[in-house]
Amino acid sequence: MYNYELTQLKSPDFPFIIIFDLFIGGIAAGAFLVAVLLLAFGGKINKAGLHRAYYITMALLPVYGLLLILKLEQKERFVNVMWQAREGSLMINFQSPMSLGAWVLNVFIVFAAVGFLYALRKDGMLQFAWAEKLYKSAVWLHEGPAAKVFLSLGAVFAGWFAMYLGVLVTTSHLPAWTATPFIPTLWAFSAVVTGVSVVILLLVFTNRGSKLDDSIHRLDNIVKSVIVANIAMIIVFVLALGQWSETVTRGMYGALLWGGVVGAGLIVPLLLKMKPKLLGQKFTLIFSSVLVLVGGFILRYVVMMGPMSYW
Amino acid sequence: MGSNFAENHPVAFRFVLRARDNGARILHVDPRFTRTSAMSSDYVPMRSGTDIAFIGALINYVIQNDKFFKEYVVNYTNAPFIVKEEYQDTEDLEGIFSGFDPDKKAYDNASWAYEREDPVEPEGEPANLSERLAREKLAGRPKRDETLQHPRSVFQLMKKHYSRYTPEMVEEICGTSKEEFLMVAETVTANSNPERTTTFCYAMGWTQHTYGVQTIRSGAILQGLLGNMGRPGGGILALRGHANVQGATDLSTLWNSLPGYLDMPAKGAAHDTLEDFLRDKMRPTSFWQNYPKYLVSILKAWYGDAATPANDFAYEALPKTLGNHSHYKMFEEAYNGIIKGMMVIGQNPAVGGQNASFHRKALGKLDWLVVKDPFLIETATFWYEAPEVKNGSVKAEDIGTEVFYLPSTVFAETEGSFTNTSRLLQTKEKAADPPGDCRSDLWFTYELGKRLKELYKDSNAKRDWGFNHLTWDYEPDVNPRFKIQEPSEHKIVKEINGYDVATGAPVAGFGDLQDDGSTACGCWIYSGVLPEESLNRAANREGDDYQYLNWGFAWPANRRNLYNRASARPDGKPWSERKKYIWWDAGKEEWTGYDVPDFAATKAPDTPAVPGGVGLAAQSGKDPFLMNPDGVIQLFAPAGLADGPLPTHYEPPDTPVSKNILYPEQTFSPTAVIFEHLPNNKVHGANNSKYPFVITTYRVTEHHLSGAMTRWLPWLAELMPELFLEISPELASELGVHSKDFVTVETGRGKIEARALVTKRMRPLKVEGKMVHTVGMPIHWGYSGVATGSVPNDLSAIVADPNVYIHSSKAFTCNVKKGRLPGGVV
Amino acid sequence: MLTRREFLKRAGAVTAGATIASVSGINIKPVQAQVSKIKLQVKEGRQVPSVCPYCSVGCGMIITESEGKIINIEGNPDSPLNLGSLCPKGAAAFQLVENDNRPKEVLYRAPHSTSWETKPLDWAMDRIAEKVKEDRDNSFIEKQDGKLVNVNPALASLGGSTLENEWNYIHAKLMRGLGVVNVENHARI
Amino acid sequence: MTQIESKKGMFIDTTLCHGCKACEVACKSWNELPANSAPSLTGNSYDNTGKLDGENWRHVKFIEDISDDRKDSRWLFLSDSCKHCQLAGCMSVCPTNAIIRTEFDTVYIDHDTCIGCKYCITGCPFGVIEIGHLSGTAEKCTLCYDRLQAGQQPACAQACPTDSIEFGEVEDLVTMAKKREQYLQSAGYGKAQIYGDKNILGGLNVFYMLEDKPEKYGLPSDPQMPQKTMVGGYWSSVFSLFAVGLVSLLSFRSYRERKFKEEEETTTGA
Repeated sequence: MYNYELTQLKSPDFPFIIIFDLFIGGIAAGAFLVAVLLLAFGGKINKAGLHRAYYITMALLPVYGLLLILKLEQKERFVNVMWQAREGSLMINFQSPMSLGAWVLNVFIVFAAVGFLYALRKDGMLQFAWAEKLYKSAVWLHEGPAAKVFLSLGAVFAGWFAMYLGVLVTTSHLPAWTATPFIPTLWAFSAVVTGVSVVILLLVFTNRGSKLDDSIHRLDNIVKSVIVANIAMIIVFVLALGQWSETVTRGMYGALLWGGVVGAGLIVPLLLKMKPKLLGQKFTLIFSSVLVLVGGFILRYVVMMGPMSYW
Repeated sequence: MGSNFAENHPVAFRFVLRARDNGARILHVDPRFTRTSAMSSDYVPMRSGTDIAFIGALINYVIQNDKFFKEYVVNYTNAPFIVKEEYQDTEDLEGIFSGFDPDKKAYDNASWAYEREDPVEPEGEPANLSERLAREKLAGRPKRDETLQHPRSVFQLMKKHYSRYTPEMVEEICGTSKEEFLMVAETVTANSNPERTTTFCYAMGWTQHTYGVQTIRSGAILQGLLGNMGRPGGGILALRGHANVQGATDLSTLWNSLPGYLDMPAKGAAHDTLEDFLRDKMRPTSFWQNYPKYLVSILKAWYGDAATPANDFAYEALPKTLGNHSHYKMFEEAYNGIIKGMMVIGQNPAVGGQNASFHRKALGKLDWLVVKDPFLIETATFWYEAPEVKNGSVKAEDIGTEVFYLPSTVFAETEGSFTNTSRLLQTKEKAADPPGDCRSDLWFTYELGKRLKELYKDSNAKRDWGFNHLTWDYEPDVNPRFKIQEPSEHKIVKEINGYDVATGAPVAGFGDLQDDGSTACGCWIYSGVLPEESLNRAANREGDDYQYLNWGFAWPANRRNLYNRASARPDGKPWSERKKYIWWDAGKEEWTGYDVPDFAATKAPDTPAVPGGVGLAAQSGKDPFLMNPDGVIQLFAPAGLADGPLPTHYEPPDTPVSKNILYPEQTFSPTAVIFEHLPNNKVHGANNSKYPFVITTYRVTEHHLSGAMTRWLPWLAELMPELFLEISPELASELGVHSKDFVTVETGRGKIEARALVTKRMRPLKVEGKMVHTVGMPIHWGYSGVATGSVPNDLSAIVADPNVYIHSSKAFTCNVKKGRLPGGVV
Repeated sequence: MLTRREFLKRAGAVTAGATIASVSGINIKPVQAQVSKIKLQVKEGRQVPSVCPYCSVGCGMIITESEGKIINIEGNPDSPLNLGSLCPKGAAAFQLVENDNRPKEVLYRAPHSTSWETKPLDWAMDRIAEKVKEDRDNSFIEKQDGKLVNVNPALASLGGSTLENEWNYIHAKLMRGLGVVNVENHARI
Repeated sequence: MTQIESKKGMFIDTTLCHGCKACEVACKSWNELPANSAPSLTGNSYDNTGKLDGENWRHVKFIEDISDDRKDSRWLFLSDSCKHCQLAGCMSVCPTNAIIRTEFDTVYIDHDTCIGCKYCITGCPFGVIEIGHLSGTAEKCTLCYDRLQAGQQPACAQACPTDSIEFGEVEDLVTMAKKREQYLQSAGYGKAQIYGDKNILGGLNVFYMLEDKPEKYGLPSDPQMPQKTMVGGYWSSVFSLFAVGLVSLLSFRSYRERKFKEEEETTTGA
């Protein structure tokens, strides 16, 4: 006989856009985070081309913002997240990850802009006269005495931004999301992997005269190690779910998770990267990075849509 | 018992719950576990249609274990009366009473009369017509044996009649276990004494059988024996279904009665002249002795000055009934083409009537049909939306009825008054004008009357004399607030209340009505609602805590609890301090209490009955039941009933058992009216293997009867969107059916589909050694409106009770199969 | 007894709340502790006492009317029968009044036709009156089996339990006046 | 600063509720909520509403608790709606502060501020909120905020025929409920219990008298705030980011050592 669910929990039915939202946000954060860390603590290595990561972040952030607005029911009111018309005051609610996340996003955009200016100056593009002072300060921030402080701050906010998207989902009552604290970690690892893969792709395509081979190989190395972490994290996540693991491992979602994400999205690129000779250096890089991106997208899909459609 | 209080009268159920929380025991005896059972202290299952067996066993239990209220029974009931020798009980004649005429299938009740002393000659001249007629019909006082030992006393006859209604018999017939029955018996008897009272709430569960009236009488007899009648928290509460079914019965849009429960003159009886009619209807030893006053007053109200003593107050203008014109006879005559035109106002017979498909055939045979309702109900759309038209077996072109659909107002757009189930008149005011061409039904009838007056105005044929002299002036008192004016409610209420012909002033109550034509009164029981020109007591709105006497007006004379004289001992003192209600105030020499005394205000309890007296004089100070002859409860009814003086258990026309265990020869009620000659109206008889399951039809809170006022409202349609059949899991597994699957339900009369609702609230009962499944289906659905579905009333047969022709839809049999109707109900 | 909002409160909300913390630009108090106030519009109208049209308990109702339109129907707290409460049917009575399923014109179906036509009200009333007279004149029975009966068997009237006392009285009077014996209502089905 | 003027709430006594759904209809009638355009039977006893959502702010649950031999048969009813919790999960996760605490201590969604992010839907432990099709913003029972301002009681409390829904000051209701609980336990309702006193989310302003344990009615016996795993989420992700940073740097550095070695070998080897 049909009877009422234990807690009549509601799936929020977030629109499908949220998957793209999380994916693009992850890439922007991941690329920026790794680039900034390497610039700050990379030591004497050849940092050629790393600044190009800023282009990715600067390109993707506006898309992320747009998607964020599109997934609202009342799209024209998105400004309410920052400004409270009723109370006539700035809106900050520490208990709400989304409210906090909005401010983190704003700060992160500032860092991204500075990074972007620095990258333009390094590549000598779009040198407007009137913005000369801005470029100088961007360079000073990146290479001056406070560089380490500025860059590490950038890393913190980039990391927080990548993570807030996960905490947002954890602070809910949908059993699968709230049963474990690991979704933010999943998003962070996936952000780094996908972010760095995009940077690799950018550098590969703009690598004239193999000046950037060195940076590419170093980034490729990072991807390899973080892929291992990613696989471990997914396994831990599914085990930690316990009785709710069914929400992400049943039927299609199970196939997508194990086959798509772990298999094609992580293990295959890892193996390819181990044996670059197999398909040729350049092609391996491109192909494995694309696979990683696809894996990252499917991961978001499974972890979001699985639990929501369970009820 | 026989009702579903919580679901069909949810707001009144608040007081039942309040009683429960003050320690009262609520017992719900019903074939189904309903929301009422959920809230009751105990639920007792029984097979549908076996109420008389159950209550008969309670009566037997009360008598055998000497638990009746002795002082009450000896003084206030006709238990001590002695019945004539010729009377023979069902026990002697194997299931029928004496005086049964097999081919006419009716009783002659001569043999049921009392043995009477010889009559005493009253002195003096009769003061008026009523007294003269009463004296002619005066018979001696019935003989009594206060010790209740006399073998032919009513008490002993009842003892013999119910002797075989034992708890074991209940288990056999009703399927209720012995323990459950004994629990009910002990609870009821324990709570019926001077200190405590028990009440029975009944509705269609008791009435809708071929022995409906007798079921109610069995409740009355039990309550009489237990001394609960006329006492606070006692009596029998009829949970009537419609907002104004009580008012419609009182003011009588019923075939056999004039307003105030006076009878229509009948061709078959000796009713040629007014005096013949009054002599036939005269009850010398009861309040009905005033019958002539009330009839003459009606004729004066209807025919005004044209009604004079010379022309018998225009008595001959009244039509005489040619036979039985109840609902089913009416549709039979429509089907046979006798009735040419029909006006259906605020009713929905196309799905509400039993064997509804026959009703639709009858509607199709009419020349013209007027349907007046706020919505386009099934009765108006039968010619193009009925299932038989949709599946092609009937073509719209073949239906020749000219149909007028007139949209009507809803309750908020008209003024007027309703009478609720406890006889309380309450007025309502008009809030706003109706939209478009919607007009009130009052407007329709008044305008139709005016137009007909216009058409007949220059005819002086004898047949039109009556109509031409009908008083018909209810011109609206214009209310500037509204654009659409209604006929004047005040003029109508004044005519109903009655007025002195000479002065035109309203009478204070029915006590002032005369039979010499000096007063006019439309309905004597309502008299007193307009004591002065400007005081409409039905509009009173001051509530107080206990009996709220000045909220609305309860007929008769604002008495809230009828026969409340019985709430006091014969000597006038209350039975107990706790159940004090009405008592004799020796100081002021009058009856007082919490309610308007239902007794002559200054008649002391010890006044003896005047020998040879008429009307109330023939009743002593300790006879509370004024309307009954001799002022006592009629445990044994010598007259007035067509199917026997004492309720007897018979099986419903469709029954799963093979025979009536109590009276094998008389399995069915011998006087039940079976309409065999109507098209596909066959009954299934006993133990018909084609139709093994018992089915009962009922209502749910969210809808109202045929759904005409609820299925068009989206808020209610979504609460109960589709027709469902409640099935026990045991039956569901037998049929391989799950909840929400479609099932078809079939009887000899029709086949419909519904969705299964598998629930453990339905339970198979062990009857006659085999498990009998019961299924249940609400009746609200039809083929028009927001929520549509099959018409449940297509399943039941038109079989009726001989007294009031109410049908039997609470217990019949059917067959249930998985799957949809071939065409499906579109 | 107040009633229906004039317009959905979404449009009508007039923001009047102000918290001190907000003046300093950022309202840092935890959300749980903040209290705000939003003034909502509630429409008032003439209150008309009425009685519920559904079952026979006779619950008291208050209908609120404003500018000729009924805007809300609730239980009447003064009525001792229901003390302001209602059952689901009574509570939905507003939709009995405001309901676009309610036809607004007279519909007429000619014999054997397959569709409705709309007709003016007066035309329908006149035609019904003529049909009543025509049938009555054709089949009136003055005497039967030698007895004076004055019966018009051709007309039948059904209905009454859902309608007011005043209608029941004058309708029974009109029917008896025309000699109609086929008069019934829900009481017995 | 607006203060809480009075703590209004409702005490819903399920032992008096007989499942008539007057509250559902009265709520729809007052708030002009549209009906389900294509309703169908849910097959769960007489409950055809199914759940609370944007258009159904009140939903009567029907629980048939009947043994196979029908010896003990019970039919429980519960009129479910927003509980107006002291610690409101929805209010805590709302990014725009659209869900406010009113001067009557009730939880109210300000429809002019709500951006429809649907985040409060999963924030509520009882699943009470959903997006209204008409307004496009989050919708739930408002405890008839407009009627309270006009000094009236909520439409459902007024319509309830058996006074199962009792409206009033929360303290008075709690004392009344305690008295009622003692009476019920002595009158044979052994498992009668109050649901929603202080230990559940700081006390529910709309609390219940149940005839059995909360699970029987589909109510969580120990509902939590949604933030219960938020802190864990932050910590686990901070740890993971630190690990990622370390891993990437290590792998970055190890690449460099190997590179230097190769250069030395080539220079020395050549």
